Order: sequence, then C-alpha cells, then structure tokens
Amino acid sequence: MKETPLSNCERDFLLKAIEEKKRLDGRQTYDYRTIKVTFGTDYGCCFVDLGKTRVMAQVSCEIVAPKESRPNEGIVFFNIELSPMASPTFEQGRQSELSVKLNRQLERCLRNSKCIDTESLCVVSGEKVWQIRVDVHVLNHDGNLMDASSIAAITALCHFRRPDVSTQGDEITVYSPEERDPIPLSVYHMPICVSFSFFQQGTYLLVDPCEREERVMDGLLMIAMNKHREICSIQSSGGIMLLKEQVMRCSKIASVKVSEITELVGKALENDRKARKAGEKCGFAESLPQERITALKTDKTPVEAMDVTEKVDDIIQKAEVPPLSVPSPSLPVPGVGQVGQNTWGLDEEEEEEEEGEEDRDSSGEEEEKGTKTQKEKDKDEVVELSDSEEEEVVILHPDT
Amino acid sequence: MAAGFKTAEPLEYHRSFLKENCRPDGRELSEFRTTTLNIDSISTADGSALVKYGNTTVICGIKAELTNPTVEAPGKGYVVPNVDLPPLCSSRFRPGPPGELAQAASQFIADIIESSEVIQPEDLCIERGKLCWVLYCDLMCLDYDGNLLDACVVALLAALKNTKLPEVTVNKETSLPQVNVDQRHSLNIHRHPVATSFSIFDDSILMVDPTDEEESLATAQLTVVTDEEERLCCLHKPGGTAMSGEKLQECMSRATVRQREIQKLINKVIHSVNMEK
Amino acid sequence: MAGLELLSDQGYRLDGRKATEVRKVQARMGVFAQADGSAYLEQGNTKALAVVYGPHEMRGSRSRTLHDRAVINCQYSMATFSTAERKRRPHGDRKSTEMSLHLKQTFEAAVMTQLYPRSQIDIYVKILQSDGGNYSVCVNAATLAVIDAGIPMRDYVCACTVGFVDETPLADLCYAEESGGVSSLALALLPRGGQIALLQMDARLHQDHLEALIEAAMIACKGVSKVLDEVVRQHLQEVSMLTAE
Amino acid sequence: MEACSISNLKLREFGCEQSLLSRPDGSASFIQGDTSVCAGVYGPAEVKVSKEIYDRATLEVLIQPKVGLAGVRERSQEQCVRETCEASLLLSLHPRSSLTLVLQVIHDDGSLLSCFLNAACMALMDAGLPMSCLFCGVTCAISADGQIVTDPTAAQEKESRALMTFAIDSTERNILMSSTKGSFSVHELQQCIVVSQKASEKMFQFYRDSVKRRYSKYL
Amino acid sequence: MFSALQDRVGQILLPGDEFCSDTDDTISLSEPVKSEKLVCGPGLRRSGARLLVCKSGVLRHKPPNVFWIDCQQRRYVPARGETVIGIVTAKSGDVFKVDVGGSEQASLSYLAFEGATKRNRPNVQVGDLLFAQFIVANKDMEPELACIDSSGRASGMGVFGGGGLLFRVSLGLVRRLLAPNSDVRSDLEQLFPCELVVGLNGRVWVKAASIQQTLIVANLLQSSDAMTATQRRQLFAKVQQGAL
Repeated sequence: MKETPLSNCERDFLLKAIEEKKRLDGRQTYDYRTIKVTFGTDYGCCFVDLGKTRVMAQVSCEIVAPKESRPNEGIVFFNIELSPMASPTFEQGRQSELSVKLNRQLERCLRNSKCIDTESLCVVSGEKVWQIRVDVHVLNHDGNLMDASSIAAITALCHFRRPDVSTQGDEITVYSPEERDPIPLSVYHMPICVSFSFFQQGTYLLVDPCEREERVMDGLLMIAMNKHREICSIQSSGGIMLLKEQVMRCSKIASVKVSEITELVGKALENDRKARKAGEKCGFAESLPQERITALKTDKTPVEAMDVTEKVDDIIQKAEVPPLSVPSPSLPVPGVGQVGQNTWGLDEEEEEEEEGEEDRDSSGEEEEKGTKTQKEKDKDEVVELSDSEEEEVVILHPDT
Repeated sequence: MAAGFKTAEPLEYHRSFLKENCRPDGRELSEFRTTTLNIDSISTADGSALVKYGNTTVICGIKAELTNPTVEAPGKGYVVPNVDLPPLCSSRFRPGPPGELAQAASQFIADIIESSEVIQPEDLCIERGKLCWVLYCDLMCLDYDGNLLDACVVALLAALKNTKLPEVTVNKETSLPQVNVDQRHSLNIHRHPVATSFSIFDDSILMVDPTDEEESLATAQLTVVTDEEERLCCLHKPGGTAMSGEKLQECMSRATVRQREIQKLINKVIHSVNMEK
Repeated sequence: MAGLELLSDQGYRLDGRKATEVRKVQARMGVFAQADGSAYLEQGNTKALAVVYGPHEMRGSRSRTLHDRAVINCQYSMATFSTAERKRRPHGDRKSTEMSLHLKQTFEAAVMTQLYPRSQIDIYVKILQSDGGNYSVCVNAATLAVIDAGIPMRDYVCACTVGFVDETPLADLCYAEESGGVSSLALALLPRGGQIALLQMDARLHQDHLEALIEAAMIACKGVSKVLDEVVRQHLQEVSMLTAE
Repeated sequence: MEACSISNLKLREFGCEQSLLSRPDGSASFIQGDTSVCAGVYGPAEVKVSKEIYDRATLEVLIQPKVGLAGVRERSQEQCVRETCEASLLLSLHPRSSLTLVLQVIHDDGSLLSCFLNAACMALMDAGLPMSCLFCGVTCAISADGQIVTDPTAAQEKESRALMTFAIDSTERNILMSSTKGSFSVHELQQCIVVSQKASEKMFQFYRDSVKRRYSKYL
Repeated sequence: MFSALQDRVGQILLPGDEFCSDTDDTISLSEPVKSEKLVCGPGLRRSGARLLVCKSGVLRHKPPNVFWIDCQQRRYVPARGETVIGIVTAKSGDVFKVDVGGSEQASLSYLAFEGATKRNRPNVQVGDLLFAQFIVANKDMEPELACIDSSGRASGMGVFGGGGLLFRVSLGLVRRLLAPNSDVRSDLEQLFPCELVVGLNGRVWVKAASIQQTLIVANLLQSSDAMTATQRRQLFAKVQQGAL
C-alpha cells in the first residue's frame, strides 16, 4: 500500500514556513513534542508517546549458551518491529531500509556504548548466560521513530527485573518472583538519541521532526549522548552537506535536551517504583485516559445465570438421540479396511495378485512412489532404502 | 451442458441438487464418502497409516527419536505434529513455506493431541530429566479434495495405534541408552478422538464431509472431535455464519455416530494386521 | 586500554606509524575492461575493489525511477575469505545492508545526479582483505571508480576513520585498534568545500574532545585526497600518452 | 453426562478507547482485567494484485505477539479472527480493495482470543466499515472441580480442565466462532454456550454505551 | 416504518439494528394507507422488507423523507457528483492518475478541463493539487474525475494550490463545513480573511495573509474536529485577542 504522495504546494509551504522559523504545531525550532512515559503491568514493559508517535518496548530474558568469543558475557539483543499498524507503508516480514537503519542505530547506541553490564549476566561461565531481548514495537508513526525507540528501550531496560538464579554445581535453579524478588539490570549510563533534521542544504535545522517535516527534510543527524555529556554515537544520513560548526552546535543542543529527557525518565521510573511499593495496581489499564469521550471503562459486572440449566436441558431433549447401530466396515484384504458404500467395487478386484497393497491405481499411489520413502512392494523383494547416508544398510523385514 | 453450467454458476448448480437434499456426487447431506484405511504401509516408519476420504488422501508417518526432555517438563516426552500440504496435492498450494491452511491444520492437530490426551506424555519418558522419546508425526496430504482435518485425525490415530517403540535401557556407568530393535512394544492409546467436519451452505443447509468444491462455496466450516466416552475434545469453528445451540447439538450427535463407526474400522484393520503377522 | 599498548609514550602506534600518519595507499584505476569504471585500492592491509556501471536505463523495479535525477544503487559486500574467520553471509546481513545504505547516501550527495534524469548508476564494492577502516577504503575506491567512469562529481569524496586514545586522535585505524574498544569516528569529506558527506561514530567519547577528533579526521581526509588526486593525474597521464601515439 | 455448577459468574472490569492512534483509519484498544490489546484498521485501500478478489474486499489479519515473531499459534488465531470479521463485514460493498486489521498484544493475562475479537469489532466500527452485525468474544473455563469461570485470568486458565472461546453475533446471539482446548462433555459445552450468550448481552450494552459516549458531542 | 425511524432520529444506532415495516403499518380504516417513500442515505441498507443499519453513528433526518447515519469516518469512499481535492501522481498518455485517498487512483482525462483541445493541452504537473468532481464512481468501476461541470465551464475547478497549506480532517467536519449556513464557517469568518478549499474526501486547503495566520486556521480546524459548538466558540474567541 503506497503512502499518500506529497503535493508540491505542501512541500513549498512547509519549506517557506521553516524559513520563517514557524512549525506546523507551533513549536520553536529546538522544542520537543510532549513526551509521555508510562509502564505496563509486568517489569520491563514501557510505552513512550512522543507527540502522536507511539512506541512500546518489552524486555524479556532467557538462559542461553554464550558466544564462543565472549564466554563469560551475557548477550543483549535489540529488535525494532515496524508494525503495519504504524503506517500503511510498513509491510509485514520484509526488512525495509528504514527498519535496517533504525535497528543498526539502536544497536550502536545501546550496545557499543556498553551501557549495560554484560558480565553481571553470566550464570555459568562458558555454559549458561542470560540473553536479554529488547523488542520495540512501533504502534503509530508520526515522525522521529529513533528518539522514541531509544527512550523506550533504555527506560524498559532500567525498569526490567530478571528472576534471581542460584547455581549448585552445574544445576541451576531459577526462582519465580514469588520465591525471591527479581533483580534489576545494572545500567551504567542512559544514552538518549536526539535527531536533528536539515533543510535547504543544511541552512535550516529542526529538532524532533514530525512526520510531515521528515518528508521534506534533506537529511538527518542523530546524536546519542548521556547526561554526563559523553557522546555514545553519531550518525548522519540523507544527502546533506554538514559543516564542522553545525555538528558542534548540534552536540551542544543535544546535551541540553538529553539532560531534560533523562530527568523526565528518572521521574517516571521513580513514580512507578513508588506506585508498585504502595501496592497500587499499575499497567496499561490504569493509563486509560478516563476523561476523554472516546474512552469508557466499567468495573466488574456480574452475569446472571438463573435460567441456564433449563435452557440447556430443553436443547438436549429436543435433539434426537443418535442411533446406536453403526454399519460395520468391510475388510477386503488384511491391513485394509473400508466403511461407507464403496463406489469403486473394490471387492470384484479381489483376485489382484499383489495383496497388502492398494490395488486401485488412484493418483495417490503414483505420487507416493515418487516420495523419498520407498513403499514396500511385497514380502520377499529386498527393501531398497533411499540413499540415506548410514554406512551399512539394515534390511527390515516387517513380519518379524 | 451440465459441465458448462457447473463452471459458470457453481452456486446455482449446487443449490439445484440441495433442493432435493442430495449432493452432486450422489450422497445425502449427512453421509460420509467411502473411507479407506491402510495400516503399516511404510516400513521405514515406526508407525504409519494411509486414509482416503473419497479422493482426499492423507498419509501419516511416525518416527520416534531419543532426546532429553525439556527443562520445564522433565518427566515427559513430547509429540511434534506437522501437516504438510505439498504442491502435488492441489494446484492451489505453491512450493515454499507452509501456507495459512497448513499451519492452521498443524495447530489444530497439536491441540487435539493435547486436549484429547490420546497418549500420556509420561509413557514416553524413559529416564526422568535425562532421556525420553519424541514422536515426530508427519501428516502429508497426497490428494486434496476437501475435509483435510477429518482425514488427518484418523490417519494420526491409526498411525499411533500402529506405532511400535523398541525397548530402551540406560546403561548405568556410561549412562548411554541401549536400544534393542527386535524387542518392540506398542503405545497404549487412552482415548480414540475422531473428527467430523461439517460445512454450512447458503447460511442454512448443513452437510457432512464436504468436498473441495463444497468447501470453497460454503459460508462456514465446523469440526467436532469426540472420543469413545462421548466427551468432546474440540469444537473448531473458525468464523462464518452463526449457528444456534440446537444446530450444534445436531452436529454433535452425528459426530458420536461417526466416532463409533471409525473406531470399529480401526480396531478391525489393526486386528487384521496383527492376525496376519 | 587493557592489553596491548595502542600508543607508546614516544608517540608510536602498534604498526610503527605516528598518530596522524595515514596507512600507505596504493591504487590503480581502469582494472577491468567490461566495466564503465573500476578501481582497486589498498590502504595498509585493507584491499577493496570498486566497479561502476552506468549511467544506464533503469533495470529491475521501474517504479523507483526519479524523473529529475539518477538513482544510485550501491552494494557493499565482503569476500568470505576477507576476515580471520570465514564470513557465512557475505552481503545479506544488517551490517552490510547498512554499509550499502551509507555508500549510496554519500555518493548521492557527491555525484551530480541531476545531469542524468530517469537513469541508474550502479556502484559495487567488494572488500578482498579487511584490516579495519572498511567504510573509508570503500568510499575512496568508489570515488576512483566513479572518476574512471567519467561521471561528473562535485568534488573528490575521501573518507577516513579516526580513533581517540589517551587524549590524542589516531588517524586511519587498523583492525587491531578498531576492535580494541577505541571510540572510532568515520568521516566522508568533500575536501575543497570542507563539507561532511557522512559522519558516523561509535563508543563513548566526551563532548569536549569531539571538535579535536573531527579536526584530525578532516586533516587526514585532506591527506588522502592529495594521494587520490595524484593517482588520478598519473592514470590520466598514462592514458593520454597511449592515445597520443 | 455430568453437568458443572454455575454460581456468581462475573466479568473482570473491561474498558475500551477508540481512535487512539492518528495514522490508522480506525483504531481501538480493549482491556479485560489486565489483558489488553491494541487494534488498527486500514481500508478499504489499494490491494496487491496477487491477493485481489473480483467481487469482494480482501481482509488480512495480522497478530503481533509482544515478544518475538508470530508463530503457528498466532497464525491459527488470525484465521479465527479473520473469518469471524468476514462473516460480519459486508465485504461485497468494496470489491477489489484491501482491509488490513493489525492486532498488537499489549499484555496477556488470560482470555486473549476474546480480547482480540472485542478490540477488532470496536476498531472496525471506529473505521466506519459497513457491517451486518456486531460480534463480541467471551471466554469460559471449566475449572478442575467443574465450576464454569467466565473471562478467566491466566492463572485460572492454566489450572482449568477445559477452555472455550466463543464469538457471538449481536442479532440472534448465535455462535460465530468457537475455539476450544481440553476435553468436556456435551452438556458442559451447551452450558458454556448459554452462559456466553448471557455475558454477550453485557458486552453489547457496553458497545452501545461507549459509542453513545463518543458521539455525545454531535447529538 | 416511517414513524419507527422518526422517533429514533438523533439517537445512536449500531450495525445490526433494524427497522421492519410490518410492525407499525396497522391497517386503519381512518386514514388511507399512503405508500410512504423512504430515501435512505449512507449507513442504511435495505434487505427485503427490512431496513438494516450498517454503520454506527447518529440517525439524521431531512424533512421530506431522507434518513442517513452521520458516521465519523476517516477513509473516503468515492461517490458520484462529490467535489474532492486530488493530488496528481502520474501522467500516462492522455490520462492523469489522481490520488483521492480512496481505494483506487482516480483517472482524469486531459480533455476534462475548461477549454482543453487536442492541441491546447492543460498544464498539469505531477504533484499538483486538483479540485475536481466525480463523474463516475461506483464499487465496480474505476472512479473518474472531471474539472468541468455539465455546461463545460470550470466553475472553480482545476489546478490550484500555490502558497497554501493542505491538511486532513475527518469526513464529519468537512460535511459540517460545507453545510449551507455552517456555524464553523461563520466563526472562522470573524477571525481573519482567508481562502478555503474544502474537498469531501477530508482534505482542506487554506491560505491566509501570512504563514502564521494560515497555520492558526489549520490548527483551529483540526482541533475543532472533536469539540462541541460552545467549546469551539470559546477557543475562537481566545484566539481572537490572544495569539494574533
């Protein structure tokens, strides 16, 4: 399904508006859209709303064998799923260019910068380590998927708790959350991506482009930093010509934005920790916006079930009782049985000499011979096996 | 002329037959096609069966292998069913990864094995936590003419009853399994689930054992699986026209009759194979 | 950095180079007859081969034709024998798809595509031996191949990978330095206008060092562009001598 | 033919939000207890030539699990939801076009298939697609001691002897779709059907209230 | 049937509700049984003697006998005679392909412009905006557009769009905007003068004196999509003195 095309007048208007420092939704050039971070019911599930762009991240863990090159380090695996729900152009299954670019950038931003301590994920060195898998699902694409995905991924990792595990010899026991409370991951620092879009060959610069601005931009510069002003990764894409001064200006803006976002994420994690400690119910259900007219919630509703038994009884009475007698099958030949009136007069062909073999030459038989398992002709003929690779051929006689 | 009418207006063609409540191939609405069962036709498999519902032909081969049980269920072996619809059985299936129909059928068979408890997974366990049997049940459709699910369930049940597993003893010191091939015992089958499929035509007429053409014109499919104690193992109706409780009751009673019929057929054929040995 | 000493205190690196010294570059253009443009480039032990076809009419998916400029189609792949352990999937995985994307983007900026509307230019790059700085060697080889094909470009595109160890930037990293966890920055530059066609950085680096690193990378790129320029002039000399007789 | 006892049946608190996403033509999220699903509908839109049907729209249902890729179980659930929607949608009004319904699992705490069905119905209604009737999903579990539990949680589902999910249509309250696991008697099945038909009254009333609340500004 | 519908006007109806005629046409000797003719618009469907609702929304009534369901929808389904805003996506031979947001691309012949002849072809580029009317639009045929009305004059249709902003709103708001004396339009007029082109496929083009004002109008219209009349008036008043 193709995207609705962009008309020339829309493109000209957007570019003219950017020249006059005006954006569609009235933001300034360096403003972010409102960021909303909410958490799901279980640990490691987090939703990020960046304006209308909506992304969900879910962290899960599993015990696997480590890589040979790093025997005592856990494995962290990222996967951004561009769900067909997010935009008509996202197809199921096919890895589009955008999905490869986003996945590689998230990997570079969160894995190469060693923000998760992988040594602490080792259970039995060389044999069993934790594999942490971060699945990011894009639910609504309204521009700037990279920032939303990176915020969702790092927040979910901080929010995640993996089950406690103890080893006796090579026997490992995994404790369920009830037995021992799960352990958080050790996160050294929180890299956050900030995207800058460039227009008119780099003369104009916008932060956090929305979907319409992304369609008219020339290129994008993505800088990932943490609040200690350390750069975790930089990636420029699109046919833009950058100058050194522009890159330096972007990194300064990025450091300001990153500290704001990190503080917001910290507050969200804190609220959630307080809510869970206070035992309140938390999850997607609570984050349903009750005040909106498009949302409605009801509490437990009883289902009255007085006349159920009467209804059931009269249905069963009304149905006529199935007859007990059943036609008995005919056995033209041992190993072959048939029931139901046969239309091909199997009995007349009784005198066929090959007994124990389907003697009707229905199409099913020929193909079957073509299949790799050789069908047994009759008792004494040597059963020639398919060219399986075992050295000595074992001749199986079915009637022993 | 009838052939032209059939290709031009398939729906009208079928309606004209259904008015006198019979069907183009001469069967009544609640009548099954000739069901043929052949057991132990593949010698290289541990258990095999070939079933024909009219033209629809399904062959089931079971191979047993030794493996270590899963971490979550150390005391149980497991069964891996797989329904394969190769391009040779109908022009509608193209080579390549299994399509939606094949995957839905595999999931259906897996649910049946689990819900009906046809075999106890504990029987497949040899050494708790160390060694157990895994039964790879591969069902291949050789000729597709409608009603795939019924044929698959009967083929699977017959093949399971025909399966012979060799004796396995775990040698204490080397803890290696020793398999002696000639000492074989068969699986004990606890339940005999049999499937009966119906299809609904024009939101009103209910018919049993639909052919491929009737299936494509039908507005709903329903499959009822019952066992010998008339317990239901599955009521699989993936959408289509709505059905009332009474109609479902009608289908279930037809299914119990069919179950007895098939069970009798399987027992007789198994008996004839053992007698002949 | 743990283990081997990447930069000795006298300022020498593992392979004896100075901090700002680029590896030895050897290049030849016009190595294939049937390609429109081709080039072979060695930078230290990293060997790359680039071939250019086009601009020719659109093949494959006609729907991608652009009515105002040429479509650049890049494919980056590494030979299975190019690294220590054999590479099973030379060009299907995410890393090489991303590398092809970056090459395509770099050359969309540099090549004057608006001169060839509704046409296609193919650039295929193969790494024969990999010893670090794969991206920059590919860009340099592809630049030579595009020039050899006679396709007009705004400027040379030269790329270089720069690392950062003990506060000093190291130009043109080899594999040992790259895999040692050094924060590396890859930069593709159009030297005359000082415009950056592509900027890519991994691993952690404090913001204040960024300026120094980019400066060092631009100097290294200018050095590489001089070498490339010299190779092109010498190649043209030979060609003009042959045609002169 | 032992029958199971029925007492104090209840449905967990459930809620729904419509048009919560800006890009799809229709979207809805449905929550039953802790189980929540988000659905998005595109269409009637352009169809791929390979999937085009000359006299009706092609409906495609995609189920995205929360972790990992869609497997065989998701594929069979997709078939159930797709054929239920095809029975209720008037596909012949938009021939040679495509409808895409995407269901994303937000959290699974039991009765997932019925949550899929409810979310799908609300999303189709939100997209304003022509439908001949509405449908709702109800899940019943028969616990080990023969109790019928409606809208079971994941824990109740795990230790139940049988699990049945029905799709019930709004006009005559008949069974559109049924998907079952475990074994049960004919009597128990009929009881669960009647209980589900009763529970569907509440669901359809909830549908009417939420649409009424949504259009409250345009009366 | 008529009275059954009459008393449900203004109420919410869901797919599956139905009105059957046999319930209320009690045979009364007093007033003659007049055969009332009902015109049912989008959202209602006739099947045999019954009238079925197939979309959820509010039942509306126009005096003589026209009933329809006012449904909030975003995806446009082409209908004959409706004027829409289309984007030209391709020029193939003598037919332009136009995207109207429906399930198929509409076709527009180059002759369907005012004063277009074989030699004097209209100047239409890929990506231009078009205001056109559907001359053929039903479920079995490819929709066809024309930029001239029956008498051959453009009457406002054709290529347009320089300097304005195109944005999308729900089909409900578009119908309210195009209603004869629509209150949304009257509120807008008090703000500041602006040029407005409204397509029934949910696309609106606006151009005001400055870019700032164009953006204000666009944002106002998009947010008033989900507001009651009073809330909208307050918002417009706030904008009047506030962010001018």
